[in-house]
Amino acid sequence: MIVIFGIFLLTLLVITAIAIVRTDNLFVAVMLMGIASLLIAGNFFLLDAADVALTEAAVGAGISTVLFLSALALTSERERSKSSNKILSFTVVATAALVLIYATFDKPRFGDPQAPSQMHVAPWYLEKTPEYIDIPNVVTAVLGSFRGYDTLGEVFVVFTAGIGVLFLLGSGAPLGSLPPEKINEGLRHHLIPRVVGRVLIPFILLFGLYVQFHGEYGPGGGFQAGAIIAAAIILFALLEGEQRAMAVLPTRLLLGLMAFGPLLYVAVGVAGIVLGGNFLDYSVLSSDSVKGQQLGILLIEAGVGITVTGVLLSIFHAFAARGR
Amino acid sequence: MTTLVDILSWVLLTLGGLSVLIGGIGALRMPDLYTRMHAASVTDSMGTILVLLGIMLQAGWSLATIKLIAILLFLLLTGPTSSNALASAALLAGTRPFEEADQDDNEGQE
Amino acid sequence: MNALVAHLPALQVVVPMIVAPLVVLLRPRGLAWAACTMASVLAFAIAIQLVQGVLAAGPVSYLMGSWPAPYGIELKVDTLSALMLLVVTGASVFSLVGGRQSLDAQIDEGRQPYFYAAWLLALAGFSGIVVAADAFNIFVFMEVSSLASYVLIAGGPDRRALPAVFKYLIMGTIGATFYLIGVGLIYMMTGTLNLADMEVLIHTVAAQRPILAAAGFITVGLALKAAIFPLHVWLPNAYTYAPHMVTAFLAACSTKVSLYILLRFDFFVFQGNLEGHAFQFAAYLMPLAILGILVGSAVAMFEKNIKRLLAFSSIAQIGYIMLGASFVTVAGLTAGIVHIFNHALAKGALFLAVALFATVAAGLRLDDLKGIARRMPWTFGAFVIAALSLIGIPGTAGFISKWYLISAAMELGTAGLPLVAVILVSSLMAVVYVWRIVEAACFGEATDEPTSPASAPPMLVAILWLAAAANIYFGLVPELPLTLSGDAAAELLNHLP
Amino acid sequence: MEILGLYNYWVFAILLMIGFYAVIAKRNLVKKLIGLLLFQAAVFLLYITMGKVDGGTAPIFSDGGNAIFSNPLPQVLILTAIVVGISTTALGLGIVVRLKEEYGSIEEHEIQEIDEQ
Amino acid sequence: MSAESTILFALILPLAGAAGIALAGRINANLRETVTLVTAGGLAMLVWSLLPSLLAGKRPGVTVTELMPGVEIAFRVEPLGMLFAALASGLWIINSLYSIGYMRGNNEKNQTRFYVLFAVSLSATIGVAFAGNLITLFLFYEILTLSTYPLVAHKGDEKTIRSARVYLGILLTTSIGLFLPAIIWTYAVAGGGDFVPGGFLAGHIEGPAVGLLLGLFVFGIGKAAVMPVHRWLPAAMVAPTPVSALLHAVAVVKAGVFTITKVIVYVFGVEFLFAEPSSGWLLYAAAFTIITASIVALRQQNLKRLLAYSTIAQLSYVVMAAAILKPLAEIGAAIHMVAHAFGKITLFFAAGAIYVASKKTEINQLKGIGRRMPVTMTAFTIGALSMIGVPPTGGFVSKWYILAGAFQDDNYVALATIILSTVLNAAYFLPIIYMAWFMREEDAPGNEHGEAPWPAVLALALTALLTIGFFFFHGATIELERQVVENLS
Repeated sequence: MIVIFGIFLLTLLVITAIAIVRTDNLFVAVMLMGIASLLIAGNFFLLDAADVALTEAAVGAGISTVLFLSALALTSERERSKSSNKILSFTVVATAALVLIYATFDKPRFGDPQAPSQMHVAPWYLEKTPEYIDIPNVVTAVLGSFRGYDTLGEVFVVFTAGIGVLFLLGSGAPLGSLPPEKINEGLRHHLIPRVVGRVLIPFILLFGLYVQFHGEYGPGGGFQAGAIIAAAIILFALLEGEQRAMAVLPTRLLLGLMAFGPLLYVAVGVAGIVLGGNFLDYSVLSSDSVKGQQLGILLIEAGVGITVTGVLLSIFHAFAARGR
Repeated sequence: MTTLVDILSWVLLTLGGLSVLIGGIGALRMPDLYTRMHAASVTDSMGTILVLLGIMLQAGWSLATIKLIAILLFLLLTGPTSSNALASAALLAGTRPFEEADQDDNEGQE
Repeated sequence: MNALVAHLPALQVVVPMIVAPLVVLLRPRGLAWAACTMASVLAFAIAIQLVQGVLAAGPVSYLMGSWPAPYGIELKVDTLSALMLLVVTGASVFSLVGGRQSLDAQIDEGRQPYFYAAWLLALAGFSGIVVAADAFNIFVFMEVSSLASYVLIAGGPDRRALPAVFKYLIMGTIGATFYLIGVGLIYMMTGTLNLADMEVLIHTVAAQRPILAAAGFITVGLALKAAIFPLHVWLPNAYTYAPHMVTAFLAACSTKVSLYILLRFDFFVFQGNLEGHAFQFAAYLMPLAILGILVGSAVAMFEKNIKRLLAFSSIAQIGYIMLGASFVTVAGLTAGIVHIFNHALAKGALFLAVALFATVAAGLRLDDLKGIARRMPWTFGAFVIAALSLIGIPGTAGFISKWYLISAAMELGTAGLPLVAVILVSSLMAVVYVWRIVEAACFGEATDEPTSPASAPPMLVAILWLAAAANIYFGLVPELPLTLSGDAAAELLNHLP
Repeated sequence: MEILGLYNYWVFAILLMIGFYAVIAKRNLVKKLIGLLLFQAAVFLLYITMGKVDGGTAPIFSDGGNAIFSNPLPQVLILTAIVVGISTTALGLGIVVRLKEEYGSIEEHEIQEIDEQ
Repeated sequence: MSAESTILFALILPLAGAAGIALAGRINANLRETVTLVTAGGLAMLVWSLLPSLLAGKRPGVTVTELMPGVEIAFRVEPLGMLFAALASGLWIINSLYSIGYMRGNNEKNQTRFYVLFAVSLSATIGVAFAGNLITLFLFYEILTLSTYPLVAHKGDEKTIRSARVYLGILLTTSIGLFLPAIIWTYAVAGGGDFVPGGFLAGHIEGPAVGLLLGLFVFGIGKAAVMPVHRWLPAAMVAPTPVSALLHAVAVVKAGVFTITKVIVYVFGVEFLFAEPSSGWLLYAAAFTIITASIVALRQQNLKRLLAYSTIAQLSYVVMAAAILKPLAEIGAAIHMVAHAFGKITLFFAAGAIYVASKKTEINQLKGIGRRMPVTMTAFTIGALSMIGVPPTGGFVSKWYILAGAFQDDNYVALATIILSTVLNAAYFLPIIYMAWFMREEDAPGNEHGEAPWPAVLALALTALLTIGFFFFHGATIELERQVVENLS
């Protein structure tokens, strides 16, 4: 049953991908890309990667689509030129693929519990997580603590992207500086979406917080939560007009969030040093090392969430401001 | 009892799947956007409701059911809203409803 | 203080990371610059500390979150990484301290906080790569540094910076993704991400195909990022249209960091594990290196724009480094690694000088530079010194690497003679392209009066002369880079049982 | 189950090729970025596939007491990789917007032509 | 002050002088030229003060720094280098004197740059002379090339720059392309490059390789202008006359032949080369250069070009003498450097003086010029005679020793070459002298001119006297140089 479902998803995925490359309408391509992300997410779910599936859905289908659309609104919807130097491209791509196929000859059997990748470090995580950190979600444990340094880097990648977009596009005109006719009304005159949106947005925010703080127990964590919360506020901006959204979260504040998240994360790491451990060593945060670990993970997840929310909203505003 | 529930749920699931299929076919076959949306709405109203009900019966009384109910509520809220937004957007964009007379130029309309 | 010494490897990365978000919030003019400079000076100090530590007590290892390797992430600083840290942080300090005015002129004030934050993130990224001992962690910091570099380059005043940086972004991401595929394949076969652990475990892997494929993907991906010859297309424009100080900074360290990863993987992970690795290394990389040297120099000989000219010469110099490595001998590796250091010195100084020219000259085409030597004799003097170092005239740092490269080639016996010829020919090409600049600057009559009355910032001149002096100093007293690179080369080759 | 595994690898290879092709061959910058996303998504698939264990479940301890878990590590890596990918895309889109403003085009060759004159 | 510190001071003084000149140039010309002369004098005193200890058989040396294991920057004074240094530093005084007259006479531009670089190139020359090993020598050899390039290109117009490019191109190409590999090869086989009396390559390398290595050296040292790497010398004729004097007499070409002699004596070792047949070609190459250059000189109309080709020929005298590989010949080589320096500098000063006074550059314009510029032409005559080798001039002494060396080895090729070239020299110098003195000046006396400015005249008179003087008082030089070869034969 699972097998059929998986094959079904994957086939759809390939078809979608081909369609994406073939269409010359970028709008359609972006939409299809969102669908492809959903399909991949579903596939990840089949492969027991709940967290990844959630993230892929939130990012691929949600955030990246929004970003692409707001970019397309500023550029153009049609792809004017056909692809160039096909032969060269094909040869390059084919070589890469051939190398991969060559590689797959010796690869271990799919799902083989004896495969080296399952034998070496992975069991250690599964075995030690209850002892050292004692939270159900091993992914969160590895992400937050065992490989917390990678996550720190990830946060800074997001941060870099944020300041990059702000550097390129500017952080948008501050509130009130615009003439009234420029004010973006959003869908304020369309009753139904507005009412429904008002009903929904609180729930979405709630769900975001749930994902944020439930990350230790189920799928989820700072990044997904940040994406969801940002999505809620973007929805608000679409419905009520950007200015109101900015009134709620002014750009300076967003900038503050953007900077505060990484700082919080690094601060937790430095606290480890100050309290006599290594960098990012949460055990020393509390007298009981397990409690310390949990506290640390909670804090850094908060840092991640704040960063992502701030960055995504700043990017959205930067794009939107460019449209005026 | 359980068999009864099973049968019932299977019936619901099948009906749901059927209406999803119909909705899909309609979305492909209908001549213009509005009619297509009309057909598609079968999917996200009828189809979803039936399927979710069917799954609920499978799940019995548990946390899953609560979640399913929540999902159902949200779908019932969002589905019509999005259709409405889409339709009004199309109207703003100047897409005219379909008439026999100008079938040809509306053929290719997506 | 002593308590902190143990944490230096982490602090090397963390210090710029802490300052970067703060910089974003700094509005008042110049404050961002000051904070950024302070941070990189601090990083430089840490790097020096680490170098001393490594020379005194051998490699330093650091366990992130005090989780044991390979389960947690390990940082390791050996002589090679110490040398790289010196180059990276040094380049940042030099370009920042000297570059204030030049950057003020090229980046408008409102955007400066973001710019300096990006600068610090690039610094953090490079340092992070250099100290990391974990394959995936290298990927993460590679992305931090890459994204930051894109931002920095996009800061260029000329709109042509944008297509250049977009190309860089595409190719850089492809490179990073290739690297990711390679790491994935290795992980599939070994189940670890820690480099040292990988090396041990790859021995035990019976099936070599995925490992070979991984080697291919990693090499190609990093070659893309390091602009090794056929994959260099992103580099010239990126360097040409970036802000001058960014060019100075990146030219000194960015591609070299990718080369550094390449060396690490090829010698620590693959070498001794793949059959005929040395042969493959020589067979595939040496021709590319030679082509890169010749083509890069040849194009540079005919370039009109001085920044492009120097960019192409960079491609040739990267070829030297690869050539040295592709000998797979201690002498060759020493030559390659010491050239990483020396070329950073020379190129950095050259681009600093270019920045100074830009403050006075109308443009950066050779015609715009006519008679610049009379207008700014001091800058020009330093420029010539650095250029001689680039050519490899004795008494300059460049000569040391050339000398080692040639004697390494001679070690190969008769097979080495063609290589010696290549090196000498390319040196002569370097003479040609350098001398085109010198002639234009010395004897060309200034076509137009200085369009910008702005005078050269004295601080930058001072820094430039410091760099030029370093070129001379390390040409006459090269113990430090030689010891470091010699040890590193020995370590790279002989660490296997 | 094995068939699904093989199929996963095939799809990984195919997706990789499609995305990579789009990146190289397409001259529309937005299309290039979309191709880049596909390209990376393929790699994600590779990682997640290698982490699957027969009869395993998501590595989350539950009262159910299922002893077999799939490998958490690749999932962690991919979580990070996804974030990195979206960040790169965001930056790329920012550059595209600026390009459109400066050159009035988002087609690679058109921009080149504008620069050449 | 100890000999070691003297060596270092001799290197630093010209540089300090250069800085001083640069500063003084901001103030005024007189001060600048005073500084120049003072520096030159000081340098000469420093260098000559080393002479006694050398004659006493000492070999003072100093190591500055170690570049790489076995590769040092080191200095060691020995008779050959001492001779060269003494010559260069001495002639610098006279040359500066002359420069002042010349540069003012044609009020050239960028005079400060000129004097600064002149000082720098002198420092480089001293470095070459006192170098204790191949790398040090190479280092200063390159500095000399680079610092003289702007001097050659002084005028700065298109044509000049093109010629200057030839100058730099050939010298750098040969040095980096051939000289450097030769050096690295030497270090590779012998594990070091310190100059040792009697050479150190014996036993490290044999067979045809010796000839090849020798070839790399000889043609790599482009400054010696052994054909076919002589093209830069005529090209450099575009330079102002004092620079030509510097190139031909004081520093550059002398550095070339000096280096070759030094390599033959202190790297290969005379006996080693003599025993090694594959090195014989050098003699023939030198002989060929002598004859060809002399024949080319015959057909020159421009005075300075003629002098240039004569220089090429005379340089190969030194190379050939060294290549005869006999003690007397080595001495001949050494003192021919001196003799030729005196003679050739006189000739160039004269040519320059003529140019300054009358703007004449072609030979056929010189008819009857002797009456207008008697002192200059007398000096010119003396220089020419020295080139030919007529007593009582320095040229005779050196030729005598070279011939003697050739007889030691019954080397008939060398003998024939010398005799033939002497005839040729006479054939292209005597007509000029004849024209100058005995023919009547034909062009209407449109430009009434007398002698050049007095410093120039004084300078060339001095060098002419030196040329004569060297004929009578060359004992000290012989004494010094005998030490070079006393350990052989």
